[in-house]
Amino acid sequence: MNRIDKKFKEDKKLLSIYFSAGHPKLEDTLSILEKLQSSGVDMVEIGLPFSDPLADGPTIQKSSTQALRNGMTTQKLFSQLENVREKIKIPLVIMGYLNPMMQYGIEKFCQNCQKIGIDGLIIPDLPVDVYHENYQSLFEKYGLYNMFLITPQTPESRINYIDKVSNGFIYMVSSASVTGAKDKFGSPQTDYFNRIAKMKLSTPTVVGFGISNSETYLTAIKHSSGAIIGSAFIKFLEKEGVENISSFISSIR
Amino acid sequence: MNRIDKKFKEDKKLLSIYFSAGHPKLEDTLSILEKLQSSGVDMVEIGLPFSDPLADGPTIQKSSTQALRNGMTTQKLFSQLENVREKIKIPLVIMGYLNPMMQYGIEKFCQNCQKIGIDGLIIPDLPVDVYHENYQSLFEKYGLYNMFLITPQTPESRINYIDKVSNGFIYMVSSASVTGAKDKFGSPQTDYFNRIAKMKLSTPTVVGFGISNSETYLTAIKHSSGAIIGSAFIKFLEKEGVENISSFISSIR
Amino acid sequence: MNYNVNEKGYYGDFGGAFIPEMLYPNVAELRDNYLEITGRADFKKEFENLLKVYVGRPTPLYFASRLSEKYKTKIYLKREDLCHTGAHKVNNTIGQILLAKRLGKNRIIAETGAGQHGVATATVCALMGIECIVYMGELDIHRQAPNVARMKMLGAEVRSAKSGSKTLKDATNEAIRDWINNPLDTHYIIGSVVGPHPYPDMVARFQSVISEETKWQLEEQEGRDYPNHVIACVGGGSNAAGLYYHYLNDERVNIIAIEAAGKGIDSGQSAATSALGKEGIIHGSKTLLMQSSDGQITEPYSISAGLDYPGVGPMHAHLFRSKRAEFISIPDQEAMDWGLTLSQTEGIIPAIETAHAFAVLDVRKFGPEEIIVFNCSGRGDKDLSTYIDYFKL
Amino acid sequence: MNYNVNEKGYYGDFGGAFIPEMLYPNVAELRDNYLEITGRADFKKEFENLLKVYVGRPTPLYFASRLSEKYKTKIYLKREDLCHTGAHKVNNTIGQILLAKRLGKNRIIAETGAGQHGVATATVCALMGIECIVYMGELDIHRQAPNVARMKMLGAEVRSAKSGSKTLKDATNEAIRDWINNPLDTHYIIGSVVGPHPYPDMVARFQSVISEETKWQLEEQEGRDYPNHVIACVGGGSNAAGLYYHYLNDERVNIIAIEAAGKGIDSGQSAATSALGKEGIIHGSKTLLMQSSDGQITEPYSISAGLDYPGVGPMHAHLFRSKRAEFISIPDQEAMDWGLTLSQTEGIIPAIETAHAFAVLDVRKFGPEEIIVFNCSGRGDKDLSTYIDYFKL
Ligand SMILES: Cc1ncc(COP(=O)(O)O)c(C=O)c1O
Ligand SMILES: Cc1ncc(COP(=O)(O)O)c(C=O)c1O
Repeated sequence: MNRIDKKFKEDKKLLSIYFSAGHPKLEDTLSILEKLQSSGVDMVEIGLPFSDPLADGPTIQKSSTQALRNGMTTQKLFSQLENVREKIKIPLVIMGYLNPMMQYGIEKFCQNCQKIGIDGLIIPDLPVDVYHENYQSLFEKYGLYNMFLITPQTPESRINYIDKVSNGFIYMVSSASVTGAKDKFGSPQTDYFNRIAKMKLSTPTVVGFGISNSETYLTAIKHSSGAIIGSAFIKFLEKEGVENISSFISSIR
Repeated sequence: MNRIDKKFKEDKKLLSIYFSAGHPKLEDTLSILEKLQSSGVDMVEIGLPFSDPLADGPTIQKSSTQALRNGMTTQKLFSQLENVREKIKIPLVIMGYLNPMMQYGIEKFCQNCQKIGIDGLIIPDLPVDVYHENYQSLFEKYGLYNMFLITPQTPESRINYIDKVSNGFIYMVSSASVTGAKDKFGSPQTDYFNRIAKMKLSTPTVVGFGISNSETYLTAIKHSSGAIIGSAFIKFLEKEGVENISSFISSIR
Repeated sequence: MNYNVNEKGYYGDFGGAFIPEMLYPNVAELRDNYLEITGRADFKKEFENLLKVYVGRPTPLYFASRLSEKYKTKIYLKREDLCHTGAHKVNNTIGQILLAKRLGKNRIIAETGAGQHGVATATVCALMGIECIVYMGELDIHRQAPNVARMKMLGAEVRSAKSGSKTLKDATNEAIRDWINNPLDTHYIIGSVVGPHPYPDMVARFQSVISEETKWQLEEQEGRDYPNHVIACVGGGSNAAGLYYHYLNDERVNIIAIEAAGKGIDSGQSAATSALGKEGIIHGSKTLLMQSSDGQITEPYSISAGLDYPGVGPMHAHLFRSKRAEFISIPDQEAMDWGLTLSQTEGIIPAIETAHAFAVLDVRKFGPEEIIVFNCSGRGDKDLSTYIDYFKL
Repeated sequence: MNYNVNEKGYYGDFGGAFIPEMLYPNVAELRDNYLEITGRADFKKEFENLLKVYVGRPTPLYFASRLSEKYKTKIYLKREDLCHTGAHKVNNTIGQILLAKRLGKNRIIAETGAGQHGVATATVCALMGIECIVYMGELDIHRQAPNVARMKMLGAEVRSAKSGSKTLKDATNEAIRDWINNPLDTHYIIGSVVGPHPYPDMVARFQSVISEETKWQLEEQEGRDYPNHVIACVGGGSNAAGLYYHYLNDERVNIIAIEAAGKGIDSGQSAATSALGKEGIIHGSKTLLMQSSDGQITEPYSISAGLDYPGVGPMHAHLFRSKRAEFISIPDQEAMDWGLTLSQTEGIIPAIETAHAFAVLDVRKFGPEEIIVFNCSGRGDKDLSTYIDYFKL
């Protein structure tokens, strides 16, 4: 059973963390993963940096640019992760844009993910329809889950379609926006979380985008299976460093 | 008999000098006239300065502008010349553009000229046809001659027409150009002087534009009744001052 | 009354050819040939074809709906700003270059204020492979830098006129001096309906394509070929002459001419010739001009380089004197504001010259059923830095 | 082979809509409605009328006689430089603003490189009274200052994109982010045949008026409605798409696309996508793009702000891959020289983008009986300071 599914079987709300691989320092990837696991984080999205991350806000853009400057590449990330499963047991997801994966070769990319022990991918610019038609069988061949996003504007019919194609979880974007930390969720967000909860999808939902603190985390998990923190974590990393990660996690829950 | 006609009756070639009234100093007009007369100059063109002297080269433009800055006006010039005939016996011609005369009132202008003892006018932007039709009788009423220009491009028929309308003299522009001093005349000029001489016009011709020294003066008068010096004289005045005028005149002839 | 030129080159009391004898052969050559040459079939064909395929004529007659709504009247814009090079000026330079070629000239001179006429002249010279020298006042060279750059790109030589106010009047003096010095091979392309006869009539005829098109375009859009008002800014008056031309003797059409008041008519810094001018001679033409009591020509002022000319063409002097046209003068500030208003209401950035015309909408009332045609004489690209500085955008 | 888009939004292997889910509703709304809306009679009428009375269409098809003589072939220029705002870009913005209005949008965003698309967007927004925000690379804001000034005059807000190469690619990223953040009220007017389906097809259709006119204009002038070659510069590829459109499936017509080689294809400073690009995803479209072996998008370089885009539209990728079109790349220097040559031979100062296309005349031979149509995509006013500095005029 895929580690992601196993995780959702546990009777608790998930806390997942996103960071850009290669940032702040090129070789931070493994130590960040270790700190996250030891702080009790349930899942990690490892960002494969891209030159033109058009779904991301300024914080993730900046960390991606820095990672590329530090020398991060697809091959480099795979080498860093080669033996990751010796120590890291929580589900690992690679989140990245389609183009670097295409250049690497989608099949070779999937193959490597499987070898390393990656559980799934999030590719913001790979629409569900294209995935469904062209890539699903390939992903499945290598035991990789592919997770899709939904937003407050996603029509119900499409949510149902995504629910059908999805495995792992559905990434519920908190509001129509690029990534970036928010202080609070208002009623439009909670209404939306509620609405989706009432749809009783077969795939668990995890809220992402705009989660920055314990308040937004708690609102998010009230109506979903978990939450993903990205920009707020990256900002913390830049300021407080890898060694203090556990204090960030404990501030959330 | 008009002083101009009388002058041409004398058996000698004419030397005529142009200067801008009010330049170098506002009150120089009379002393310049006296110096010119005492140096043996035969006739003087007194320039009535104009803001936009479009037939004039840089030297006369500059002297006009300076004269206007010094405060020269039509009325001022008439006051300066009020008693000019007490001392000055040589022919005096006022040379100016039409617009200031129009503003003064053409008839009043002619009247004043007569009173003072001005012998004629040269108005570069009053074409012979317009003069003939609209102004000739007025000028004649006040005993004023009006002199016209011809150039190397003036057609023979038009030269004959000008000859008919003219009195005093015909102002033979040395080459197609605005005013300004030249060092030498080439064969185009001498051919042209010759051509006009052969036409045996009833009005005497005087060469102007580009006469600057004894050489150009001598070439000019070989085929005409005289010559007018403007820019070269003004340049001299600016450099050497009113008191030395006689040395300029003696350098010419 | 007839408002066209008469056979002697006069519009009523105004016009004629008050030129130094040195220019006589050149001007006479033009006067004796312009009607014959421009009447030839081959000339007409080449002229009309270039206007079409090169200049981009017909220019649209555009119904400005947002502006019309705002001012509760029917406003059309004759889009001369869409002409190649960006203003009406090129209609005239195309005509004159074809004429110059037929007169065997191989050197062209021009004066320019806003630079539009200089660019239009440099353009047709490049098109024909003819040498081109443009005189431009030193001040204008600075305030219309983009047009100076364009002339240079087009291979023209730009000569700075440093006398007087260092603007259009002085550039014109310099061009005339050049012509005097080069009487045989050179044609002087004057850029407006000014100068000695036959220039005012010749330029007006070349620009008359504006009202010629307006007539059939109005017919198409309004079912009648004349408006209630034709409105244009007047520097020398060529864009205005072009728009008025076919309506001059049509009394159903009211003619409105807009002059530049600069810092105000009584400020001593203005170019409102009809308000301040008296009869006189400028650049070879008897007309109205701003001058001192002593007959010295005033150095005019306007924020717009194409309007700060101390005279107007003799046709306009006559339209003013005979009361055929209403003359209104608009200060810098209102003109500038209208540059912004037209940009933001209709998406058209006008030349500052052109912007003056539109300001009439705040000054004079028009009825809801009245049809107004504005001459949108040029685009504002040349004026961007003036606008930006003025509005601190 | 058919070179038009297929029903799935692909040109051969290229195209599609590789967009974040956040954009799905917006893009789907467009995709599901653009053909229906643009097919409505009222849309067509308004579109065609604005192209005529506001943009100034048809633009002339000008036979360049001096150039033709020099190169011993028959050269026509499709004069998109005469369009209102000075380039072909406005054909598309007129179309999209009418579409946006019918979709009930009240806020417009756009990206711009040379600023021409930004100006064209700001213009139609002013015309319709709709809020407008234009994203522009910080570098381009400096090198195309006149167009920044125009956008401000037109009331648009210009936002500086400071990431990456600070040029068109980055401005596009910013615009996409804005759209993600404002999915309901905002329409994104993309300025070229790039981006997710239906943009490439939609923009190509709006620009297809160029070849539609070329057909009847050639028929009028040459007695046949197709040339031997159609030639255009390719940034994203919209002016090229417009010129090729009605000839895509006409094998008698050879298609030539000109890209910017910058400082040379092998210099590392270039924008020659077909020569250097590989298949990939940029701005929501599968196409050819310049990228590192790791799939990071290259920061492109060209002296011309409108050509330094690291991709091309999917139609062009397909034309290249299928060998339907010849692709040629022209370095900065040749393009600049041609800016001057066209100015001084035909009196037309082209945009630097446009100048690239003409340089093909020095690179490839054409027969004396061959008819070539160049897309004269824009005028050079925006580039004057680059020209002046480059040539030290
Ligand atoms: C756009 C524009 N409009 C008007 C004028 C004024 O000239 P005219 O009165 O001859 O039309 C100019 C002069 O340069 C101009 O460039
Ligand atoms: C004049 C001109 N031509 C060409 C282009 C390139 O764009 P496209 O390839 O979409 O026509 C631009 C872009 O700004 C432009 O301004």
